[in-house]
Parts: sequence; C-alpha cells; structure tokens
Amino acid sequence: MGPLMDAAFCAAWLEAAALAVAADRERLTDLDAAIGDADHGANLDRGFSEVRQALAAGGPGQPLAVAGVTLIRKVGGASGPLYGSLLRAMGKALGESFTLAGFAAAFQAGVDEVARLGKAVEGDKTMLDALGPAARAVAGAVRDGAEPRAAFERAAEAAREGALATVPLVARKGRASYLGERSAGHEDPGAASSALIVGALVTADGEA
Amino acid sequence: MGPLMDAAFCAAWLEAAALAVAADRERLTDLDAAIGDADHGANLDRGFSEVRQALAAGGPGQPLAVAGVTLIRKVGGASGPLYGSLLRAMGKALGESFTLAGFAAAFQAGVDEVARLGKAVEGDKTMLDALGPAARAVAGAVRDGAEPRAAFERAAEAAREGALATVPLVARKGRASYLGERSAGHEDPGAASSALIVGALVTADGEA
Amino acid sequence: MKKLINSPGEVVGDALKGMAAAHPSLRVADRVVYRAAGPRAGKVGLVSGGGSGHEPLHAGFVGYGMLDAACPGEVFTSPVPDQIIAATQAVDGGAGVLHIVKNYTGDTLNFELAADLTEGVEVAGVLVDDDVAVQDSLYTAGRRGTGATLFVEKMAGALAEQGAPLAQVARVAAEVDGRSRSFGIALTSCTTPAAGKPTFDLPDDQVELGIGIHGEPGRRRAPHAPARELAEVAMDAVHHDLPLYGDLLVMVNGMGGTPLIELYIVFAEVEAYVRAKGARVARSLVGNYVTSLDMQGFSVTVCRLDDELTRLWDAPVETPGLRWGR
Amino acid sequence: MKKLINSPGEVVGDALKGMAAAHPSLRVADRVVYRAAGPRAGKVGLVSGGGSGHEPLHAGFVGYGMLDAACPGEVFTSPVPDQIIAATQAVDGGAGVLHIVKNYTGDTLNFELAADLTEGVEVAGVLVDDDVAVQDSLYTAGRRGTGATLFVEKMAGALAEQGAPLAQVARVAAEVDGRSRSFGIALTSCTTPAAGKPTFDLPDDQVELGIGIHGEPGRRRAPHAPARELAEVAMDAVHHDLPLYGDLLVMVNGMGGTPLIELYIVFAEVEAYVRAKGARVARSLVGNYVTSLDMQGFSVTVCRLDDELTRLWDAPVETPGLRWGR
Ligand SMILES: Nc1ncnc2c1ncn2[C@@H]1O[C@H](COP(=O)(O)OP(=O)(O)O)[C@@H](O)[C@H]1O
Ligand SMILES: Nc1ncnc2c1ncn2[C@@H]1O[C@H](COP(=O)(O)OP(=O)(O)O)[C@@H](O)[C@H]1O
Ligand SMILES: [Mg+2]
Ligand SMILES: [Mg+2]
Ligand SMILES: [Mg+2]
Ligand SMILES: [Mg+2]
Repeated sequence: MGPLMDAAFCAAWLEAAALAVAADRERLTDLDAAIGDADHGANLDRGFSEVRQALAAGGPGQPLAVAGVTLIRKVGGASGPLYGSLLRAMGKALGESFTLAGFAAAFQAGVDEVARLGKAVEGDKTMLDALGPAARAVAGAVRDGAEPRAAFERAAEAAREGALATVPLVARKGRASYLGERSAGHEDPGAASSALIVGALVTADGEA
Repeated sequence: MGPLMDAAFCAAWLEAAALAVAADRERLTDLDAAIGDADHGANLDRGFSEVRQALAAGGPGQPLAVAGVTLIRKVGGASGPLYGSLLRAMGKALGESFTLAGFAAAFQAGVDEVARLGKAVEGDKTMLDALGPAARAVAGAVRDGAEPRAAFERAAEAAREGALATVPLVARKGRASYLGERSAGHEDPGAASSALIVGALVTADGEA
Repeated sequence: MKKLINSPGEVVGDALKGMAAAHPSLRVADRVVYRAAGPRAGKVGLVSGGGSGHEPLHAGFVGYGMLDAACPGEVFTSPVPDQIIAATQAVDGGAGVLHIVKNYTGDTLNFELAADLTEGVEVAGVLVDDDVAVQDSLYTAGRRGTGATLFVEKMAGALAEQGAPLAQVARVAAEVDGRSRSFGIALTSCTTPAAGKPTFDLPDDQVELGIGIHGEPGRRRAPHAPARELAEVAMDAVHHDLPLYGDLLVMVNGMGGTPLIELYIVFAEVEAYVRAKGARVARSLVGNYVTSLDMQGFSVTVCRLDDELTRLWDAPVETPGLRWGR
Repeated sequence: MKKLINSPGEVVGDALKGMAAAHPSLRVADRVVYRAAGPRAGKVGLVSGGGSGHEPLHAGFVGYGMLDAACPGEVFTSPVPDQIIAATQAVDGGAGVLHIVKNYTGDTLNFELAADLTEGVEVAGVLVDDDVAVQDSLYTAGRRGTGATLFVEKMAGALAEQGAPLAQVARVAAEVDGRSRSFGIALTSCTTPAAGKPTFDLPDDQVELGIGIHGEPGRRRAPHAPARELAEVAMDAVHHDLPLYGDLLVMVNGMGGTPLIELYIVFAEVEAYVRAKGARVARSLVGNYVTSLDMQGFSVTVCRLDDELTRLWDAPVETPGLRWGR
C-alpha cells in the first residue's frame, strides 16, 4: 500500500498533460500527417484546453471523470472518445482520495476500456502500445512497493519506449492502417501523445 | 517599279513564318503570360500549322488569302481574326504576280484592316506597333527604288524596333490593357510575333 | 504541371467527349454543345461561347431555361467563327438568335465575324462587361465579362423559354449586364495546359486583386489577408461602382481550385457586408461556376434585382451546371 | 498556407454561417445543419455527419429527398456525440432515425456513443465502406467510407421520403453500400488549416494511388500518367472487387481542387472503360461532391443499379449540393 493520493493530484496531472500537449502540438500533428490526417495535435490541444476550462469552472466530480466527459463531448475524432473513455473510466474507479494501488487498478481499467472501444490490441500501432506498458509499469511498481514518484517514472519510461516501439510496426487500427506497409517507419501519433500524458504524471507528482 | 514577285514567294513567306513561330512558340507564350493569358505562342503555332496543311493540300487561291481564311477559321482568340484579316486583305489585293509596290500597298491595306477590326492605333501596345512601321518601311523602300531584299530587311528592322518599343508602353487594347500601368515593362506578344512574321519575309526572299 | 489530361492538345476535345457521355440532355457536334432536344419552333435561340477553362461556363449551361448552344474554344481562346455560325444556324427556331458575348477582343471579333457571315438568321448580341477591376473608357478594351455572364444566360434564357421575342430577350440581357458588377481575387495563378507552368508567380503571402478569368494578373498585389478583409476589398470595389441597395442576387464564385468550404466562409462575409449597407441578399449562388482552370481564389458578382429579374432568376432551369424547378 | 479563411479555429463555424445565409432551406443550430422545414411526422429521419472539409458532403445534402440533419465536426475530425444526439432527437418524426456513418474509427465511435445515449428514439445505423484501396479484414479498421456515402444518402433519403419504415430504409442503405466501390488518386496533398502545410509532399512527377478523403497518403506512389491510364488504374481496382456488368451509377468526383474540365476528361475515360467491359453507365455524376479540402485529384465510385435503386436515384431531391425533380 503506497501513500494516499487525491483529486488535487489528478487535477495537477491533467494540467501538466495539457501543457505537454500544447507544447508538442505541432510534433503530434506532424506525426499524424505522416500516417494519418494531420489533426492529432490540434485535436488534443483543443480537448485539453476544454478540460482546463471545465476544471477551472470547478464543478463537482472527480477531475478525471470531468476531463473524460469533456474530451468525449468536445474533441471528436478517434482520440476524443478513446482518451475520454480512458479518463472517465479512471475517474469512475477513483474517489476523492486513493492509494497508488488504486490508481494502478484504475489506470488498467481505463486502458481496458480503450482496447474494448477501439477493438485494438497491443501491437496494432495505436495509443495502446504506450498505455498498456505504462499501466503495467505502475502495477509492477506497486508490487515492488515503490513510491508514486518512482512508479510514475517507470510508467513514463515504459510509455516512451512503447511509443518508440511503434515505429517499425505496420498499423492495424485507425487511419494509419489504410497505409498498409507504408505505415511502418513512423511513430504512431496517439502513442506519442500517450507518452506525453503519462509523462505528465511525473511532472504532476513533482508539483504536488 | 521593282521586279515581279509571285504567289510562290507568298507561300515561301508563310512557310518561313510558320517555322519562325514554331521556334519561338514558348517565348511568345511567356510574353503573353506576363501581360495576357499565356496562349499566344500556342495559338499562332496551331494556326500556322493549319496554314501549312492548307497550302500543302494545294487548293486554289492566293496563298495569303488561303492563309488568312485558315487563321480566321482555325485560331480563335484575338490574334486569329486579326492576323487572318491582315493576310486575307493582302491576298485579296495581290494576284498571281505583283510588284514590290503592289506588295507594299497590299501590306498597308492589311494593316489598315487590323486597325479597323481591332479599333486600335499605333501606341496602343499591340501588333500594330510592329506592323505599322513595317508597312511604312516597305513603302519607303519602294519610294527609294530599293530591291525587295533591302525592303524586307528594312521592314524586319522596323518591326523589331516597333516590337521592342512596346516595352515601356501602357496597353490600351487587348488583354494587356486590363493590367493598366502594370502592363508597362513588357514586350507585347502580338508585336513580338509580328516581328517574327515580318522577319520571315527576309528568309523567304533568301530562298526564292 | 500535373493535370488530369491525356495531352495538352486534346484537353477540349476529351472534355467534350466526357460532357456528352455524362449528359444525355446534351449533343456535341463539331465543337458545339447543343441541347439534345434541338431547337423549339418560335423560341429565340441563345448561343454563347468563349475560351474553355471556365467550366461549367458555358457548355454546362446548355439546357432548358438557359442556352441552346455553347461554342467552346481552345483553353482561354475564343471560339472560331465556324463554330458560332453552325451553332447559330442550328438553334434558330425561326425567332432569331441572341449571341451572349463576354467582352474580350477575341470573343467580340469572332462573334462579329460569325454574325456577319450567318445567313438567313436574325442575330442580336449582348456584350457582358461586369468586371469593375477594369476601367471602362473609350481608350481601353473596356470591362471584361466575368460572373455576370451566368446571370445573363440564366435570365435571358428564362425569358426566351417563355416565348419573348428577340428584341425583348436582348434588352433584358443587356439590362442584367447593366445591373451587374464583379470583382475577383486570386490566391494562386492557374496553369494552362499549353504553357505547362503557372501564368504568374505569386509569393505565399500575397494575393492578386482584380483578376480576370484567364490567369491575367490583376491590377495590383496585396498581402494575403483574412477572408473578411478580402471580401471587403471585393465588395468595396463593387459598391463603389454600383451602390448596393434593395434586393440583390449575389454569387460567390470559386476560380476552380478553391474548395466549397472556403467559398461559404467568403459568402458569410459578403452577406454581412451587404446587410451592413442596408441591402439584402435576396438570391444567392455559392460554388465554382465561372472558373479559371485550377486557380485558387474567388470572385463576387452582384446584380440588383427587380421583380421581373427575380421571376426570371427563379424560373425553372435544367442544365448540367444549374438546375431547379424541374 | 493561403486559404480564404479568417483563422484556422473559425473555419467550420464561419462556413456554417455562410451555408445558413446562402440556403434559406437550411437551419443551423449548435453545429448541426437541419432542414428549415423541420421533421415530417411518420417519416424516418436521416442523420449523417463526419469531419468537415468534404463539402458539399454532408451538410450540402440536407434537404428534401436526402438528409434531415448533418453533424459537421472540425476539419477531418468526426463530430462529437452531443451534436449527433441533438440531431437525432430533433429529426425524429416518430418513425425512428437512420445514422449514416462512414467507416472511420472516430466516426463509428462517436456515432455509437451517441446512439447509446439517445433516449426515446429508435436508431438504426448503416456503415459506409466502399473504398477498395483499403483491405477489408478482421485485423484492420476495414474499408473507408468515401464516395458511396452520397449514393447511400440519396437513395435512402428517397426511400424515407416515400414513407418506408426504418428497417427497410436501413436495409436499402446497406444494400447501396454493398453494391458500391470507390478508388481515389491524388495529384497533390491537401493542406489542413490547423497544420498550415501540405499533409504530404508529392513530387511533381508522381501521384498517390488509393488515397482517402482526409489527406491520408495512399497505398503507393506511381509516376504521373495520362488521364486514360489513371482512370484505368482506378477502374481496374474497382472492377477487380466488383466485376462491372449491367447498369451502373458512376460518379467521377473531384477532390476539391480539381477543375471540372479535368473531371470530364476522366469521365470520358471511365465511360469508355465501362463500355469496354460490356457494362453501361446508366446514371452519372461528375463534379466535386466528396472532397478533401484543396486536394487535386479524383475518385471514381461505381454502384451496380437495379430497378429499385434506379428509381430511388431518379426520385426528386432538393438540397444545396444535389437537386433535380423540383
Ligand atoms: N481503434 C483504435 N484503437 C486504439 N487507438 C486508436 C484506434 N484508432 C486510432 N487510434 C489512435 O488514435 C490516434 C489518432 O487520433 P486522431 O488523429 O486525434 O484521430 P483521427 O484518427 O480520427 O484523426 C492514432 O494515432 C491511434 O493512436
Ligand atoms: N484590339 C486589338 N487590336 C490589335 N491587336 C490586338 C488587339 N487586341 C489584342 N491584340 C493583339 O493580340 C495579341 C494577343 O493575341 P492572343 O494571345 O493570341 O489572343 P488573346 O488575347 O485572345 O489570348 C496581343 O499581344 C496584341 O498584340
Ligand atoms: Mg488524425
Ligand atoms: Mg493570349
Ligand atoms: Mg487567349
Ligand atoms: Mg481526424
């Protein structure tokens, strides 16, 4: 059992994720231009701006649940409902305060929801290739009795590696799959943004 | 009175003009791109190819009259009817054989017809700025008792100078006039093609 | 140059083949596009034409309520008299034929030659010259004909369909032209198949103001600006020449390479401009109608309506390019 | 990037403003485009939608005989469930609503979420997946929906207008999709307003084969070739998947930046191809209908007609983008 975490941490995470997405907006769109339709950075940046507004408006509800619903309602595209469902599922599973183990379980539940909705598995060259390893890294850290900070660092590392590992893959889901063999040799934009979002856990932990 | 010239000379002139236009097709279109619609070389080349075919088919009639009707019927645009009328008027005025003085008068009649149809005067930055001086040069040569060769050389020179003199002018007729002041600084494509066609008189005379 | 063509010399012929195959309502013969149904006895015939590269103008406007025949020339080159003569003779239903001619030296010369040479048919002509970017004076070639050509063809066509005599059709055609003004702005040049390269170079941050429909450069260049400002430049030019009031027919026309989504954005600005002047967009058209090959940009054409013109505009039309009421 | 826009973020909103102003037959509210006349009691409602940038699809096909509402997303981004829920509830005339969804992850996810969340309305869906450039298998996202969307919207719309029940409208919609195939070729990339630069670079002597309608690169590159050969590549791909015989509905569709004259040239080749296979182009459509912003290129969509589908195609339609019979 790790120490207790709370909703404020979730809000800080979302804030850090929003900043990271805004900073890399152009890179994400460029990745999407190569094997998709050149809007991933714009989509997520629009979505996370809305998330920040929704959180600033300060309504009730777990920040992750609020963020999830906001992404679903405001982004559109593939990544809107997928990231939205990830966060909504996590928010549903987490209360006002929770342990790192609770967080790990919620994270896995969110990732499972993405896989279910997207009908995708790891190796399909999607965000799952970063999210899946990241969720397992947090769970592993919990088993090892690690502190949140170390857990998040391991998750961020796993997500980054997972994202990079999409480069040689041939896409089987999403727009990149239309390219067939030509999708190989490019990093999946959704995996890249997942690495950013998971990486924001570390930033948020540093601040909290 | 100069020596007698004949229909064969007219045919040779048209042939030489066709070759000159074909060789400078791209330059003429480029001139037209700058202040018109980028088709002058294509128009004239298409027209003179048809003229060569019509003459090769060997029907009856003065070659210039045949050429004139062919240009009117096949080219379109501004230059088709204008050059066509120039040549048709010349052909009407000339018989099977004629003197240089007769040619000079016919040339002037053709130029007058262009001015009438185009409602243009010299200085409007059109083909007239090359054709007018050329016709006067032939007439002058006749007055001076020059040989055809010398007359044609003077005409070619006058046409070239006339064409170059269009560069600073602001166009008042044709598409170039739409550009207003911006038409200054460019040679008029029709004046340039007129210089080629008049210049072909010299080539034709060398061959005849 | 990347174009969907077989070769530069075959562009017009191949496109006409495609038109004929796509539209059973049309018949193409010797470079003239006719209504397949042929002339109607007693109806004034309408013939238009001009260089190709402006599609759907003119051939796309052949059909019930609009043209009887169109004479397409080579790209940006007016048709030759033979085409016009053949068309004029073929569409005469005994009530005479109206030539609708855009004011370009080449078009006027070739239509005049054809009118002179057409025997046994009463021919009247209307000259379309709506482009306010060009100064109209005795000492110029006069204003170009651009977007208003569509208005003239539509309204004169409706009147002819209703059985009006030639003189009246010609009068209304001239009236539509007199009540119409246009102004165009290009973001890019077009590329003619014959030249194979853009007619003019336009830096990525500049636009051409006051362009025509043949890739002629405009009167001047200006920095690229938001749609709102470009629409204002165009509408100011129109309004300066034809003060806007009352009911207007407004066309926001793409130059061929501009997608519809952008034209709607321009239309929103144009409509707001008109409203701000206290006038009203009573009828409108948004799309690529009078084009300049693959040029990106737009033109706006405004016609001051009255009750008769509104009725003529609303009358049924059935052509490949414009259709309503049947 | 040179576009006729005010700013990248305002593109869709501004274009909808223009559509509403240009077409009194439409009503725009909260990013949904409706028929101004509202739902008709007892008629099945048709809702479609998808990313913007494909104009006139979808909003341009709202009107009599076609859609009841369209939900435009951001450029190339599927709409959000809220839009779809609002549209679905608004157009229900008591006979249920058909969702016409192009097969993209984003579109299917958002329409599914919306269908789940819409209360009190019977909802059926049809997935359009006509693009033979994409391999269809259990292990892929499946074929994209492209040109056939227009066919589905037109024919299902006609059937709904005739009062058919939801199940039958859905069945015919699926049948139209099943009988339709598409293939697209790009000469240039498009430029999304958000990215501000072309999605892909294509050398001046190359084309992309098998492109979609979102600037996704195609399956492979090939040297640029005459229209005849490009048409053959596209038609071979279609014919390989859906052997051509009998009466066909054929659309030669521009990708947004291709002028009509070139599309007619392609159509001439496509028609010749069809004839050579012993089939017949019974109905056709040539123009920019299912576009990809300013991309230059074309797609061809073929649907095998039967008598019922021919009747549905010929039935009256009155929308900004497609109109005949009224
Ligand atoms: N079926 C799927 N399952 C999981 N992730 C997916 C799926 N389809 C797409 N994605 C992810 O979404 C990303 C694309 O998101 P985005 O560009 O915003 O949406 P769109 O593809 O609709 O334009 C891809 O890079 C991929 O990671
Ligand atoms: N009214 C006119 N009078 C005399 N020459 C003219 C007139 N209008 C145009 N021209 C000549 O025609 C030339 C253009 O010919 P061309 O490009 O073939 O036709 P178009 O202008 O119809 O495209 C001009 O450069 C000019 O010399
Ligand atoms: Mg994308
Ligand atoms: Mg020219
Ligand atoms: Mg020309
Ligand atoms: Mg997208």
